[in-house]
Amino acid sequence: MSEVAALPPPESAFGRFARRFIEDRVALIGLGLLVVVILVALLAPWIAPQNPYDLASVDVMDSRQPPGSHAGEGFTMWLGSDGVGRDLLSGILYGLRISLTVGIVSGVLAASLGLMLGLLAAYAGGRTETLIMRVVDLQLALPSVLVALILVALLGKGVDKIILALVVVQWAYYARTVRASALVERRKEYVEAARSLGLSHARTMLRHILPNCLAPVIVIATVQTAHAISLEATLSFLGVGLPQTEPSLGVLIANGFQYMLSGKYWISFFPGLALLVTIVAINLVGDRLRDVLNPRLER
Amino acid sequence: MSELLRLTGISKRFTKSVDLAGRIANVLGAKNVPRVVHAVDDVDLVVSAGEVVGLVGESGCGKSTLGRVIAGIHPPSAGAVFWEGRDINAMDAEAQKAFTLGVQMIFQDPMSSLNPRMRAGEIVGEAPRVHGFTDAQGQRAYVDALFQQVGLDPEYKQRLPHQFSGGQRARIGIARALAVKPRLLVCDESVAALDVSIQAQVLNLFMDLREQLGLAYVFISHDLGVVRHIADRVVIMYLGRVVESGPRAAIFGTPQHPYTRALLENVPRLDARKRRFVTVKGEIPSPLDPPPGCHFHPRCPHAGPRCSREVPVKTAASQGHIVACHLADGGVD
Amino acid sequence: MLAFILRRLMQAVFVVVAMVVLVFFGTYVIGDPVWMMVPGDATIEQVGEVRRTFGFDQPVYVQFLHFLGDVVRGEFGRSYVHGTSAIALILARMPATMELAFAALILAVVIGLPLGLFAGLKPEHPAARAIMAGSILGFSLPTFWVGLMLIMLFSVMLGWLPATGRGPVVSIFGLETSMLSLDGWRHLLLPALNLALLKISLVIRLTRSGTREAALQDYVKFARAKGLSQSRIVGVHILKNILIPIVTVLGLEFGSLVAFSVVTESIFAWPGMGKLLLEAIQRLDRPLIVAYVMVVVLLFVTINLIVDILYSALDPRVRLSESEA
Amino acid sequence: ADLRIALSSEPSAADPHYHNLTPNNQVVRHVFEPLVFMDEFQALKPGLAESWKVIDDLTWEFKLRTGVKFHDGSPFTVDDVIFSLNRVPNVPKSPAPKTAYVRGKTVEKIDDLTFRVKTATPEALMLNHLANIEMMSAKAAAGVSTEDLNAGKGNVGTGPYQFVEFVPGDRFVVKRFDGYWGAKEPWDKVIFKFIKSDPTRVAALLSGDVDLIETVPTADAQRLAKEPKVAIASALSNRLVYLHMDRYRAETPFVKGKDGAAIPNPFHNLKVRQALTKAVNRPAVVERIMEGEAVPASQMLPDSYAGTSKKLKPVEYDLAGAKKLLAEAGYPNGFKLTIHGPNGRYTNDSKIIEAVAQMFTRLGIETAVETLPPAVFFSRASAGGPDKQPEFSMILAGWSAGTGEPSDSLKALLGSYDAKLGRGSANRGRYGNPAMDVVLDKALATVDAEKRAALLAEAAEIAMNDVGLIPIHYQKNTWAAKKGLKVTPRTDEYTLAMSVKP
Amino acid sequence: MAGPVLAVDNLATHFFTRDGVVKSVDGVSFEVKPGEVLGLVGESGSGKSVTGFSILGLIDPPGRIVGGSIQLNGEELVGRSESEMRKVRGKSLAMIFQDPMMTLNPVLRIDTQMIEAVLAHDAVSEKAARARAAEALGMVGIPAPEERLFAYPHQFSGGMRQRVAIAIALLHRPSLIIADEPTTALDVTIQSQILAEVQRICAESGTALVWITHDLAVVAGLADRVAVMYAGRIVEQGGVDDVLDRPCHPYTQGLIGSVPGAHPAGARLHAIPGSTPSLKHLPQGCAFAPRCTRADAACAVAPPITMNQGRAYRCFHPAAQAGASA
Ligand SMILES: Nc1ncnc2c1ncn2[C@@H]1O[C@H](COP(=O)(O)OP(=O)(O)OP(=O)(O)O)[C@@H](O)[C@H]1O
Ligand SMILES: Nc1ncnc2c1ncn2[C@@H]1O[C@H](COP(=O)(O)OP(=O)(O)OP(=O)(O)O)[C@@H](O)[C@H]1O
Ligand SMILES: [Mg+2]
Ligand SMILES: [Mg+2]
Repeated sequence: MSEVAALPPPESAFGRFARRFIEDRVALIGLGLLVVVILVALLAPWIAPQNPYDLASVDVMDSRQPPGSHAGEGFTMWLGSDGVGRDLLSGILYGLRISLTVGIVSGVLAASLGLMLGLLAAYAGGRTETLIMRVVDLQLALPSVLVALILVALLGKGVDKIILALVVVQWAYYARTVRASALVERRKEYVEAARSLGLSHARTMLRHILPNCLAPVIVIATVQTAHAISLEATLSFLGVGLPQTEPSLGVLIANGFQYMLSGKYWISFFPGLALLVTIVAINLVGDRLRDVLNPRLER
Repeated sequence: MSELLRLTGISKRFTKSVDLAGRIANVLGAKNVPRVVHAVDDVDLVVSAGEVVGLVGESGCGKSTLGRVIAGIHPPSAGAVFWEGRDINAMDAEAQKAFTLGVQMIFQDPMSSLNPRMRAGEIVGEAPRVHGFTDAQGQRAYVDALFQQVGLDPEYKQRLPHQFSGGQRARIGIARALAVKPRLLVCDESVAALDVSIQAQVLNLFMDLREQLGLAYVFISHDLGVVRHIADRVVIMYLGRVVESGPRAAIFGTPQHPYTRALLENVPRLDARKRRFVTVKGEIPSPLDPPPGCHFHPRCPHAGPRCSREVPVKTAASQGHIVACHLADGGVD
Repeated sequence: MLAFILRRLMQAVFVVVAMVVLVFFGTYVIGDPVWMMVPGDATIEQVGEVRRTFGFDQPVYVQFLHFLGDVVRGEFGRSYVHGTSAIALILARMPATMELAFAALILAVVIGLPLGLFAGLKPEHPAARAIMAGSILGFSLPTFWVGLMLIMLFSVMLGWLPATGRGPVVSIFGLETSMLSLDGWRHLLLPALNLALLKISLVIRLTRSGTREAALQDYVKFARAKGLSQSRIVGVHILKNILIPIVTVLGLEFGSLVAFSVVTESIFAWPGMGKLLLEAIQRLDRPLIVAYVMVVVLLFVTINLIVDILYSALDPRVRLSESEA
Repeated sequence: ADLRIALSSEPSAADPHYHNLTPNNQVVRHVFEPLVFMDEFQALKPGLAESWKVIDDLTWEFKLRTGVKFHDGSPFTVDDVIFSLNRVPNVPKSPAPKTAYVRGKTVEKIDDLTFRVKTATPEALMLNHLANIEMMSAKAAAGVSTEDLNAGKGNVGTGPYQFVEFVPGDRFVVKRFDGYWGAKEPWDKVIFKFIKSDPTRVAALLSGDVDLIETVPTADAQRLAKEPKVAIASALSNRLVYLHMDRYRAETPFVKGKDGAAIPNPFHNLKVRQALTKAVNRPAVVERIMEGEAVPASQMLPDSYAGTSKKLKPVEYDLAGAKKLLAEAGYPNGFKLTIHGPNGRYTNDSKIIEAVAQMFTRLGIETAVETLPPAVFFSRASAGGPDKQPEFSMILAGWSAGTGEPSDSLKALLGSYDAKLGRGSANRGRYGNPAMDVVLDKALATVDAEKRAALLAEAAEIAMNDVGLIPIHYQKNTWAAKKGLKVTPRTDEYTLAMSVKP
Repeated sequence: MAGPVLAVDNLATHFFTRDGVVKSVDGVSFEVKPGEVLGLVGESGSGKSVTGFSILGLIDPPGRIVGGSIQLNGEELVGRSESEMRKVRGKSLAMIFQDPMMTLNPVLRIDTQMIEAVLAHDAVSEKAARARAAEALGMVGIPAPEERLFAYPHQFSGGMRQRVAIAIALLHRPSLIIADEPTTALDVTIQSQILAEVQRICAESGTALVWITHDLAVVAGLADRVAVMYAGRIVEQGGVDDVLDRPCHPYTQGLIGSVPGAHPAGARLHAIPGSTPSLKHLPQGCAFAPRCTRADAACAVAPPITMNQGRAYRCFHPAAQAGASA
């Protein structure tokens, strides 16, 4: 039929998405930064001058050295060293790994959990929904410090534990968001079409509703990932964060906190800067995602 | 023509009950009452094989709800649905599936009725694969055939819904419904969102499919022009109730119910130039709080005291022509 | 309306009960509070004595039953450390925290709203982009870090504002506040700003997206078609619409404001209940933690109620009796 | 003039007998006074009791100072002493009562200013104990509760300052008592503010919010010393930071072979313990972690205190020697170890552990570090294991000798664990050495100061040569004040307005 | 006879989007005389609304009026500043929108929205403004207008809201109202109520009306003259009887042929093949050529306007020349 001519050339969803994404220069910079940060974190063992987690190579005699000093083992500590003699550059590179892992893994887990429960609440309705949403309320009212402290008490410190704590603290946000959008999606006619085509509840929920609830999840995921990273820093500051000897960025900052007034600015400043860059990059990407994924702003 | 679907005494109520907190508040003197919408109220309907039934009425009168009951999406609150003469609640799973697939719905909004994240080919091909109409290898050919049947290039299978025009989306919706080999299509305002020129194409497609596949339709529309064009029988609804039903010629030729007459008068027509618009007075009442007796009486020019007291019963005005009005049933006084 | 409030109360009761049980057993597993009470050089005998005094030697369920008994009697427990009524301790500290949180909210709105409006009305303007980029900083930097930076800059280096504590308080209508004196505000400003930073970013973002969305609505176009001035359209038509999500979200966020006051209060030595909670957690002062949680949950419920009422005042389409849980 | 002091921790009440903790004791000391004072070196001095004498091993006689008045104007008499000593064990719900200080003591009134104390067993620490009991007014404090005292009711002492107000979480305020028996204090009013966060406390001083801060963070001490506006005062404290090793289990959970397999507890081997203590580079810890705010430790208290051994010197850092010892002990390749410790309880605690872990790792012992919030740590370290035994294999902890002499320390930290005798109460390594117990018990029953001191020194030598624990350093207490204030530093960590002169 | 209320000449409004220029309105000319009703019909996306908004100067970036002139009562509107335009809008030139649910601000009371519209142009007291608002509500058939002023939009049904919008448009007795599909979202009975109301008011006040719709039947009943738009251009224009009974342009013919009511029941409709083109990728020459049965090589150039006995069309192969002369 002659309609063919009238149609725009086919473009995959991803292609369209990517095109719209890169239209914004600031977002591109953010994406570039994020890629650099992730690369640097991945390559840390190869580019860091020191293995900051190996207590045999960290020497307390090197502690509190200003940027550019030489370590006992000979290499230059470009960003100086922290209170126990850890090379800050190495500490930041490795810390970035942990922080990103913590942020991303807790984000993914919390998102999955929240997604499932939020979806279920919206789809099932009735008592299931009431129950899930009450637990969400409960979760949102529980101080995160307390949750983390209880979990640390039960399980001990560690990356996995902090991730668990962050998941426990954050899943409810996802559940709330997903439920809200799933409630909207559920009323759309394509869901009725699926029912009328005799497709099962599970299939309708997972194949039809779920993909359409992902956009807001992705958006809050970027914010929550950034938030998780800085929350981990706060928890470390409050003494319930990650282990001392394998510091994340948050631990490095928290440890440097006591030096802030002493003139040894670098101990907390450089990790802070790294955290800032990471979170800004994630948020720039997230902001753009929000715009790109928001159908209402798509003219 | 054999009977395909029969509805008897179908009602659909949406109830919002008073919860515990509300009941406690009532004890304390508040007045929380359950809110009930009689979206569909005691409707009888028969659809024969290959027949087109037009369902007409104004916004909120329960057309879509009735359509959903027919399509098995909503269970009715009261009444029975018979599929090929058998009560669907008394059927085994197999037969029930045959009913579910045998009635398909085509929706008003071509955009929201297509999953925006699925490709056209998938949208059409999912259900037949799940239900075993075709297997993974055969799916391609199966879907291609459907695309051609509704006048779409199979090339478009890889596209997402937003990459289609309104008319094409409507066609995908039709192909999706046809994919499970239905016998009855419920078209809920399926052409209302389309431009006239595209609407004409889709109406033509419906008529072609009817001829080729012997499909029956329940054609929901508020556009009397469209219904007059396509329907064999017409059902007029007002606030959840059927006020008049009958063969097309009877409804358009000798309308009995004052509401039907008002509707017909109010329809703008190409051949009525610079006319003075005469109107039914008043607003459409809220289905939450419908007027007593005959729902139409506050707006009816002929209303009498009986109309606000008694619910009119269905009377046969002629063969197959049924009207629910006191005028046809002993007067309004 | 009545049913609505009742529904809220019932939810609150559920949340409070669940929370109290969770917190009670949660703090039980953290550790034995006796070690945080006795001095380091206490003898075994002394430790045992204190344990007996407080009933820590009994199985946890017995302790819980005792606690429930206390609650039934209207007594929510005495702080292990302070020896006084836990609720009273918290209530005594609550005005300071509320004051901080409200000051932060005010700052968030006063700073965030105009910036967000500007960014939303002129999304392509360089200044708008700068505002948006700057707003990212608001939630990128850990609160404790920013807090100290503020102290360093404004107190130590510039000497403009005091570094710690609350200013002189005045009591009006039984509520203590330091907001009535200049010195009070001087003390309040830094901690409130610290706490508000995150919310300022949030308000900027909400306002911007709300404005962008509202500006595309037909009613704005219709208002222009009526010949209204830009200031009336923005100040009345757009603003009133975007206030709805802002009020809702800020209401919800009030909780996180109170939660994060834990950090701000310890940095600025602000005598609020966040600091009290942190100390209670650190010392495993269970009655205090439980009481805190109870008070905070009730506070949230109240705030949410207020938000809902405000919401219905702002948005006439919403009627309280109908809004679902 | 007013004096504003920032304290690093908050008292839990204004009741002097309620909670026996430094933060409480130091603020109430302005209002209430004990019979016996401890000076800045924790040496005992006449307080409200002017003089005393030992009648026999079980009886002491005290004479009260004349002309002492309570803040309400009433005179201070023996009745007040009896009232106070009786009140101590009867403070309801006290989280840390001072009961132990009065246990077994009966008071006999001779006249208004003279009384005798009888004890059940010889009490060498009579004066030290009395130095911890504040005298309250029998008239004003009769029947008042802790809450009343917090609110100011009956909060009447003999001290140089009068109670004004206590605002939990914020401040504790006292004003000068003009009827004070001793020298007049220079401050009209003293305001204690509670600022827990270290940098904030420093900032408060630098910005002029306060005049004096206690517990100067080690990181800032050197900087503040150079600051022209600020004067620093510091004294060696009675606090020891040390490592305890599991000495009661045959296999200890946090020690594993290099291959991860369970191995017998190596800490039972003296050579291992010696190797460990030799491997700790104390000067490095003091210099690099504590930034000079500590002194390497050799025993329970610095040897300036009575009862310490002058023979014990901090163990020299000797990695090669330590390696040799370890090899001799049968661990040429070392083993795996986890050190546990609190974070945020002692100055730089987690960093010290990390530094020690580095040192042990260099020795060949693969050391991991796990620091826990104090609330978690102490409960597990004291009774977290099976049948309520200590859980960990090696811990870092601190100890301050409130009595100003080492007997308590030796008894609690190194005495063989015996719940009935109250020995080894803080012995979380369950170290036990009968030889030392004998000497210590003898010392505890000896009232004669000199003889006791000799015995205590001997006990310390026995335990330290046996490496019952690994001492690391003694902390320094540092105060920083606005230039112009003269601060007398104290070894007992107390921050008193009486130590500050313009 | 007085001059036209509105004279649009060769109006062109383009949207400069990231992926190309959208020529939404491209050379549109028409006139409206006092008291006259002009029906502007066309399919979705043909540029009807943009034409209306251009007249009010309500085109937002990236859109811009790129050429032509708009004269209201002889005064040029194109090129006026925003503040000058504001004086015209709502005063002598009013507009009603399609979706009555969206045109009133949901969070403001009706009186607020009406009074502000009065005060925007007339310096009267609030009381006087309120009286005028109530009067306008009464005029559009809303019972008990004084009380209804205190209502919020959501308390009104769709038809009532559209009446309120019409009342707001009437507040200053404009010389021209542009109505952009104001009844499309309404039910049949309500639509005819509104149509009747509008008809009466225009007749009484002599207000001219541009009625934008895609429903030929509505135009048939209401309009004096009809303009048919396709792809940003007016392809045919003339008296309502002329255009509907004797369409010249094949597109007009197609439109009429697509209306089901005009056919015997059950017969196939004369649908126009294909669909409306994207305004971004318009073919050279006549935009309708790809869908036109009569198109030939000549159609590769854009047809100019042909004027013929008060009718105008853009086509090289008009159908009803004979009919026009008959
Ligand atoms: N899920 C539901 N819950 C509550 N009420 C409902 C629900 N679905 C429909 N209703 C109510 O039932 C009535 C009939 O609705 P329905 O959608 O069937 O009307 P309709 O005739 O299709 O109207 P329209 O022409 O606007 O599509 C309406 O008042 C509607 O508000
Ligand atoms: N802001 C805009 N940016 C880009 N293109 C626009 C914009 N507004 C309108 N257009 C384009 O201008 C063309 C004409 O739009 P217009 O709204 O005038 O159509 P219409 O005839 O009113 O259609 P409908 O009957 O659907 O209202 C459309 O193709 C549309 O895509
Ligand atoms: Mg419907
Ligand atoms: Mg339009």
